[in-house]
Amino acid sequence: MTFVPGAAALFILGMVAIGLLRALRGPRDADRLLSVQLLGTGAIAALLLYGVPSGDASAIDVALTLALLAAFASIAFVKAAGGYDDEPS
Amino acid sequence: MIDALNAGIALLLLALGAYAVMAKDVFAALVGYIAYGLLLTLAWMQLRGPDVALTEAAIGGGLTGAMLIAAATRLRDRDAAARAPMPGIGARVLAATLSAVVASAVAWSVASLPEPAATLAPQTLAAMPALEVGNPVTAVLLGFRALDTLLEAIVVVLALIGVWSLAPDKAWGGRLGRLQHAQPDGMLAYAARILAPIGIVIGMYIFWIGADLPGGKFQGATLLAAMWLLVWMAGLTDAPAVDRRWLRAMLVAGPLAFVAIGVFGAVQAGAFLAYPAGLAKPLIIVIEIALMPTLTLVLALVLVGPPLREPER
Amino acid sequence: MDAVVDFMSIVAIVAGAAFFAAGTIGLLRFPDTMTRLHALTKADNLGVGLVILGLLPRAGSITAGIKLLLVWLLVLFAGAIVSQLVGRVASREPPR
Amino acid sequence: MTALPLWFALVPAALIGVGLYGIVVHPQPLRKLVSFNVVGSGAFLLFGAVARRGAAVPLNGDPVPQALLITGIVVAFCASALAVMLILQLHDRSGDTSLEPAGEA
Repeated sequence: MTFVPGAAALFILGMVAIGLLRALRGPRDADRLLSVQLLGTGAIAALLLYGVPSGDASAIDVALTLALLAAFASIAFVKAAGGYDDEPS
Repeated sequence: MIDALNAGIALLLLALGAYAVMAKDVFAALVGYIAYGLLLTLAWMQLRGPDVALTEAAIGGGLTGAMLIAAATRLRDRDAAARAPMPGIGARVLAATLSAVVASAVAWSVASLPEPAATLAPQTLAAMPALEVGNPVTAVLLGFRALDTLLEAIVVVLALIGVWSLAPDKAWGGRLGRLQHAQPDGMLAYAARILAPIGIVIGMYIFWIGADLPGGKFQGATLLAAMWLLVWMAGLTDAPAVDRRWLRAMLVAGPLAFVAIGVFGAVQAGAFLAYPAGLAKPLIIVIEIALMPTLTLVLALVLVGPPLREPER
Repeated sequence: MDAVVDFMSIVAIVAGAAFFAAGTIGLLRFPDTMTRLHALTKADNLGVGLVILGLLPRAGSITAGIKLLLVWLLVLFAGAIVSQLVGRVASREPPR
Repeated sequence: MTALPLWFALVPAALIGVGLYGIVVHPQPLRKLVSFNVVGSGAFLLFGAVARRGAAVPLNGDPVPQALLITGIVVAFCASALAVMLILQLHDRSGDTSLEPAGEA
């Protein structure tokens, strides 16, 4: 019963890896950032699909850490790009 | 399937590493490097190092990416060095050849590692009952190689002192970093208000389980530091002034407590950092708790930077 | 009963993987940043959500199940924040 | 069980080579820093592969290199942060981050 999750992990990882082509092409910084965001969620999914069925409890803790910091790079980007200062409120 | 996953992760790592080095655009290269950091976390899980994977997830997946992106966005367009020409084709071929030679030498030395593999795992396991911790990595960090951990705690404080030493003279004594503009009811403040409490709980949890399961002070401190940085970036709090006494006390408290326990061991058990019988676990917990604030502060403040504002009167 | 749960779990995981495929295709094929953002959030919300739903019966303990749900909530929240913030930056520049 | 995962032994060697090339050819310090980190993580991965190789029942890897890796990653991060701050200071004071002596850049 670990075949389907394992295959799904492989499939998702392959998919988000293809999504990284967007990082190659851009054209904007924001587009590049989106592909990494997708890779981050894909990594979380793959990690869980691989770790949970095999009973590896630490996989969930690693996924928790990744999920908690998933928005971090994007927030730093928005702050640094000055997209936040003149936000209409 | 494990082989396919291993091969996929490894080849993707190589592709992303190469992209991070070769990409034309600086920002694209950094994005490649962040993706590379995320993949490293998966690689550590595949190599069965969950403690290392947690560290990489917290540092490589969060702090490093934020640091590099913030730096690149500040340098962008104004940085003449980015437009400086690469060395000529001859020099590049020479560099590539040299790098290939080094890589081959490394690969060759890996291929000729002794069989059976040298390992300290049985010795670690044999000695773990005396330390009363269930996580072998924690046992190594605070038991057999505690000296490394002590020196590391001192080195990271030195790195922070190095960052602070870049302060302009007139800003010495002022608050660290730049003032963060933000709206108290904006999006970012909302994110920080929701995420920070959850993150602090998760950080403490990862710290606490470290004695018996993968986790520990480094991973926990990184998460706490990330949460403080989030609150700081959102403008909900400001960085402390560099000359605050509590700040300096907390920075040296961890290493000092560590050294004190080491000296205590020298007196009681005959060697620096030796734990007297029966006291191992309490002393390890004291060290972990003492190091936690130091590590959190250092990891957060090296990203905030040196004091850049004049002291308030 | 177990067979039913197993079947549902597999269906959810496969559906989750399909949303990742959709997210990737959207990210590559959509014409501008805003629409790409739209594609991305589907993979974030539903892809991870369905995968976690499929994994819940295999979690082994209540604590692990709660942590899995927390992972999903965090991913949801991060996705929402990122799309707001990145969308704001993208909307200030002329589309390319 | 203790067989060295081949992929995680050869790829790190290649990463070290690629990163080394980047350190040599990039004129921009920030790029050099990223390349340097690629070399570093290649070395870390190699170390991790060796740790995996030293697995002994019931452990999945040799805990000694794994513990050293954790301290290594934290120290590498702090060193990188210091380097980034130096680069930013160079930029703030001289207007760019060129490493060429003034007048030749």
